[in-house]
Amino acid sequence: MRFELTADQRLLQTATADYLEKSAPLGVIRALHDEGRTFDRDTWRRGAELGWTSLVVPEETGGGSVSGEGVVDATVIAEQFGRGCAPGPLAVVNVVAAALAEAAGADRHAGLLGRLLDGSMVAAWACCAPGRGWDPEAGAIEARPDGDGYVLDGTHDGVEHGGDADAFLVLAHTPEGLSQFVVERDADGVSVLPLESLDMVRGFARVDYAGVRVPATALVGAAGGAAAAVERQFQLAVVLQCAELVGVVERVLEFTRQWMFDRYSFGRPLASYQELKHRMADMTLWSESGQATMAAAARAVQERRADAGELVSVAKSYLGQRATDIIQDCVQLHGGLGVTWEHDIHIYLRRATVNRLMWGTPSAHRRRIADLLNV
Amino acid sequence: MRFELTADQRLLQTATADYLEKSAPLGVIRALHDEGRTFDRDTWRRGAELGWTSLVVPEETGGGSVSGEGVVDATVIAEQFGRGCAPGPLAVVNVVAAALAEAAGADRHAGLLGRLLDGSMVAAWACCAPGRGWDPEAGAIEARPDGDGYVLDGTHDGVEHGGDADAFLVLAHTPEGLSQFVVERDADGVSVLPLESLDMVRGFARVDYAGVRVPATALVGAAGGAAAAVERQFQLAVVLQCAELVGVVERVLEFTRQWMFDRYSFGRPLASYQELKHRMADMTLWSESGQATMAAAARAVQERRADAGELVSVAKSYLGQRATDIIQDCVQLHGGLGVTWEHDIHIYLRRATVNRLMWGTPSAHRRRIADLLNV
Amino acid sequence: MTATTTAVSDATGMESVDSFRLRAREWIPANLRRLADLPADEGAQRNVSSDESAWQRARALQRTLYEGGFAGICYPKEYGGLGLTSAHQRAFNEEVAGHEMPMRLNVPTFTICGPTILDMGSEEHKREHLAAAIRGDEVLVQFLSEPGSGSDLAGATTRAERDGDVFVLNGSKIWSSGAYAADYALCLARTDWDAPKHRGLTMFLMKVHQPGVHIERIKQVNGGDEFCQEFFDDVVVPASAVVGEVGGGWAVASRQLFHERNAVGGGSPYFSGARAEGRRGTETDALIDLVRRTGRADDPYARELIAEAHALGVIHGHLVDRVTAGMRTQKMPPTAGSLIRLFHGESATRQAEIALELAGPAAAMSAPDGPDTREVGVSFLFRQATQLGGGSTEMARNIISERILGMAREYAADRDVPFNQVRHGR
Amino acid sequence: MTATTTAVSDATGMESVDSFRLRAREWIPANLRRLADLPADEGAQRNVSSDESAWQRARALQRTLYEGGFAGICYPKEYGGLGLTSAHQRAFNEEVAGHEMPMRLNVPTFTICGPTILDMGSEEHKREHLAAAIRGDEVLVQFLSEPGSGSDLAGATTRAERDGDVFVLNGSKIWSSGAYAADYALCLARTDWDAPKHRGLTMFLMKVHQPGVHIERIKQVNGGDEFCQEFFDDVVVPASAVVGEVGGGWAVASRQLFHERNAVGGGSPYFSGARAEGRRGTETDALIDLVRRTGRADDPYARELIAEAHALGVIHGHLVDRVTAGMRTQKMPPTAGSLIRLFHGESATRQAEIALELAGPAAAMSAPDGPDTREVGVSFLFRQATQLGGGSTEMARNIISERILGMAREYAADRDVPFNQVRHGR
Repeated sequence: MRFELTADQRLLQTATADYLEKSAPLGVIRALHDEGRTFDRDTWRRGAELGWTSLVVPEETGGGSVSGEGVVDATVIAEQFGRGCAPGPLAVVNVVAAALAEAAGADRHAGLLGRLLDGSMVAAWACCAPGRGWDPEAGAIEARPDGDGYVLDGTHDGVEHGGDADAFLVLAHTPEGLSQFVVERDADGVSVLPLESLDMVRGFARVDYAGVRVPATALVGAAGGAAAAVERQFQLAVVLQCAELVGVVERVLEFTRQWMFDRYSFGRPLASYQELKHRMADMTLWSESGQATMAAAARAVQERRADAGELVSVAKSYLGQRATDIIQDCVQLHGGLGVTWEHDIHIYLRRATVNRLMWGTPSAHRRRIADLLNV
Repeated sequence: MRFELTADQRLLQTATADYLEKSAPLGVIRALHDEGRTFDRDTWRRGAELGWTSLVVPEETGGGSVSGEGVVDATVIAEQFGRGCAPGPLAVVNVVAAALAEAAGADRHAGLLGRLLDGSMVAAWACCAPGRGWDPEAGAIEARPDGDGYVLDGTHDGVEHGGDADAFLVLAHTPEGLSQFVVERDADGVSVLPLESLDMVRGFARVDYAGVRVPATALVGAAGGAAAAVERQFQLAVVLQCAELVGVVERVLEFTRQWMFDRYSFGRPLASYQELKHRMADMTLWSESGQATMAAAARAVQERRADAGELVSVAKSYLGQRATDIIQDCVQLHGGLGVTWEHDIHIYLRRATVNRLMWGTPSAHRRRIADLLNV
Repeated sequence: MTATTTAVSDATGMESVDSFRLRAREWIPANLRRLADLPADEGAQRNVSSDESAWQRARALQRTLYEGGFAGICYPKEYGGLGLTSAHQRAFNEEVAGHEMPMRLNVPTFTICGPTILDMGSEEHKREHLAAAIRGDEVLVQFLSEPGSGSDLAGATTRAERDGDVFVLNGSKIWSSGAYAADYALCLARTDWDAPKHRGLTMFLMKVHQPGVHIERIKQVNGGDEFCQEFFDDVVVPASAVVGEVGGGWAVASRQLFHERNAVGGGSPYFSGARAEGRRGTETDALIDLVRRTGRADDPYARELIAEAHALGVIHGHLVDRVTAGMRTQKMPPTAGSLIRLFHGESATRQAEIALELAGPAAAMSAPDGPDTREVGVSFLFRQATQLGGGSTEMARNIISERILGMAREYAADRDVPFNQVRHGR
Repeated sequence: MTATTTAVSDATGMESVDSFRLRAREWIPANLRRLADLPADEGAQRNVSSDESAWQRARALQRTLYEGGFAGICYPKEYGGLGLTSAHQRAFNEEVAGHEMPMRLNVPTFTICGPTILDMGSEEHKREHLAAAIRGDEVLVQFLSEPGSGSDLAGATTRAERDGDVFVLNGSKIWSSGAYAADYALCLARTDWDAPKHRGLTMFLMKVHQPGVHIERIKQVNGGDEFCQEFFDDVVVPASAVVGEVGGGWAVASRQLFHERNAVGGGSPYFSGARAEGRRGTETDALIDLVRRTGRADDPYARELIAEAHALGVIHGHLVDRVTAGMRTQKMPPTAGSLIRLFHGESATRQAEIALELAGPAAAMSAPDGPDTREVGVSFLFRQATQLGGGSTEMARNIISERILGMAREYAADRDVPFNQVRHGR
């Protein structure tokens, strides 16, 4: 539960929760999965009308938060996505939209930005080297200047919702340094291979660039000047992921607690067994601590504070581990049912596991913290 | 509890237990600590008569096991040492005695060996670089050939019972490679600094060698040929340490279990609380597993099997961690009393903690396992 | 075809372990295929395959073993076995490593149902069903758990009503592994609703496929669908199917649980085939492959994780040896199998966690053209199964604290209460 | 000497936080020594020192704060405090970081005993004792635990018998921190042995040093000897010392426990001085120093451990903020302080483990001529104190599951039973 939301934020929260419950209950998610689909475009478009895509984009470029604190607003949405294991490219569209809106010369990309904001298009952020986690230096492909443009060669892996993207924000090295380009899905030389995902509906893809020619106007911001923006985008992706984990855990603990009251063993409800009670106490503590650290990280990212990078990694290193710890123990409390396909808990466990692994594992974030502390 | 001891081994076990109970109960250990002493020479000498020093030394060089399996016999003693947190240089004297007895040209050191076996002298193994754990390459000091002997320069740290030793088995590099020398405590250039120990009575020392001249006859085995002997000595030290940990844990679990039956809270014995019962179940499992893996390691060392190094590290990586886990949780079960000086449990915790840290931490042993697995 | 090496027997007429081992060493390569030579998709070795043909293959393999004189090694001769010792079985298990075996018949047929029938069944049950199982003609299954009762197996509400020479069963059972492919089941049902719960139960050795039995397969998170749920609608079972006494079903179930703990923990003498514990198994090699693939083989943290996972496997083997010896010499009570069961659950869970950690992002996805790295993630999703199947680790901790350490029994609201007055949840 | 900056007040007459902060910022450096400037052996800042002079120093510092107008910030004006809010206290705590403060007066005097007297004491208790404490004239202590009862505080067997205008106390209390240096104690005693245990208790605010009170100090594993055990032999206490009602002592003790949970967890508004949680504290720096000394600063495993320890400290601060906000807005129950208490115990334990792991062999010994690396080992030996002092983590888990999650209360064999019929162990 979030304690200090404004009235507008509560409205956003309720509207999102209601809409997700109606448009994408777990049955719909199972159906999408069975059909090999990741999300429904119409549902997404109407979500965009609720504000899903525009919160972290300034008003002057077509966005708008509900509270003046767009990052915090976005975490409110992400938490609801977590509660429902909702389908849809929430994190990546927000990250790319923020990147386009905040870059110098943003009007070059006003068209794409507008269509991201209204939900009619989807973009993904392609930034990881094959088989590797988050590491922007290693993840940047090669962009070779050629005439008045660039030629891109290389491969990105683990591109979140890459299979659905109409365009990519592509991390690349130009001679000037770390840079980002907008590359259309349909550009010559781009090939996209959807991967089989552990999540029910959150897709990942491999994107290959074989001599992809882009004009200089495809640059997002200045050539070679992307490092700070990339760090900012990463922080945003991680904090949204953490908010989603908070929602996942909250929901799983809710129904597990209820189960413990309803289920009897040896003539007593599970909720009367001290050892199980203590485990629930621990899990409640971890959940509350996770909420606390996610909220602190969101505020730091919102305020672009110097310690935002550290706090985001603190939150992810904790939540990435604790979320799966909690859900696995809730599986255990459900007994054999907990490992069946029919029971919903695995849908939450999938989402939490994927979130643990992507955008930096807990271990990777601990290493980032050590770096930031100058150990 | 050990299941498959021979009648002779059971006799050795009982004799040692009885003698330790009489000669070195915890009150005596507290008194030794208050006086700044590590052990009593007379007690040790009589212990030697029970076989404490001679089990891993072949009969032809003055030793003798009780079962034909000297290493296993020695772990029976070490376990009893653990049960009583007993004083005395058990591991190091056995290691040095074995090293002297097994080296080529052993009769060069027959005098020292004899006095180790009869308990009238004590020797320590000096082999670790200051501030570092087990790493024979880094731990070997320099031995420079000089005339018909060598000159030793350097420092060893963490020398177990170094403050009590009449002689040292010193690990050194000669131009031929890894070598070992016997160096008298009183030799010119040797200085010994006793360190303040975390254990009540197990002392450690720093040994400095400033141009210490030794004859070639001080060599144990051939110059440059010590690597295999050093590995064997290490295995022996670790397996004795593991056996001691097994004894420590067994004893602590015994009195903690009794405490849980005797102590009432809210009108019920602690032993009736499910959460505490389950913790005792876990600790019992860890203790049993520790006993199992120690016994397997002891047998492998006894039989000089190729996997002895791996099994010793498996045992230490497990017991080093689990022993302190168990005792700390037993401290918790004792409540406030558990952190008082008056309660005996800290004496066991000290021994277990020191054993966790010395002769390779659990982490260091995991790295050894990975090396042995050729990861 | 029997082995040509001559059996060497001791004074009691029992063949020595060494002789038996040598005969096995000769017979195995001539009669069993090497696992390395199996087609990759056959999967007969892996218990997850629910293919009907895999069951047929297992029966055929069992028949081969029987004909070769290597089936039912620890079962008495009078019931179709060889009447040898666990040392013989161990020797065989060592020799057969790397060869195709009917692994899926170990649990529950040979390690749980068989020994229970041996302990508690009638002479007729033993002669008929044990021999058939050893020949590969019969597969057994447990109808023990119920949808509403979880760990509380004695809380069964499946109803068996006497009607002359027969009983009529109604109710439902769940978590019966491989029921669809089995022939006979040990089924626990309530015959007396006025007695306290443990005293109103009866065990039946019933035919699985018969009128009134409907079987549904349960899909699991890892894609497996070995587990089944059965629905009984006026199923007729003869009185001769009662195992032990009417009203004495809990005594039979307790033996089942005892054998199950041993089986799950790896301490059963009736388990035939190579064991993974205690040796550098495929698990460690798989982890090493994984870090090489992800380029982390030099990372000290990754190396420590591999060593930890490996050590747990090695220690598992040591613990099995210790507990087996402890029970054999009666220095440990028969409930000590719970120690092995608990270690197994805890270590398998930790190993799944370590594999996930080592795989990193690769565990979240697989490319159609690459290795199935997502498999590590799927194993992680399914990991609690190792703490649930064969009795939960919670029950193991209860048993260890209460039966081994002698601590107070947990309060049971249904103790000594007529069963029809006990409260139930969902 | 008061600050020269003028106080700026709001409409209600309360000074604004910013104004208060600015005054503090000016006053602190002029009146309090910087910790960095203290002689190393003074140790007044560290609560482990049991030197009588450390207590005298704390009283003197409290007097300085009082004279400067920065004492009892959240205590009501009528009892000698400033009547300000927790936001003021927080601002002061931030400003005073790095300066010498009477830290040992926080627990229990200001964060536990004071608030309990405020909640439950008579007007006379409040006027007399709170004001004296805020002036630095009085140190308070808790006489709550007993040798035989552990976490079961309501199981007290110290006896108080009415004799006209006085009560006569016999029995023993334990774990009273700093009792030897304290002036008054909140002492829980049994006045009715026929009532069930919670209903027969009475709380007394008694003089510590008086005839019949014998105090022994308890040496702890880390060398500290702050904790005491008291023995009462016909100690005479006036009836006016009763806090709350005769027979209503458990209500008073419950408030004490509530305040204690907040204090231990770091959520008390009465805590004055810099908090370690939520900032890169000296703990993280100490770990970094440690790995540099042992040459492991580049080891990824060591680096992860440091990050983990650091993260726990940071998250502790976040949790305190969240729970404080939750309780303030009544979205969390008052028992939510148990969450903070539990986090503190668990994280401090883990941090002690990490420090040991990072120190390695260095934690087992210290050279007389080097840094005291053995100190890390000693902290490890003492680490469970963080899971015991101020209510065990087991009790915190009971409270969280029962009071926050609404799960069934643990069975208590002594509930509703006349206390003289309850079974006791040792």
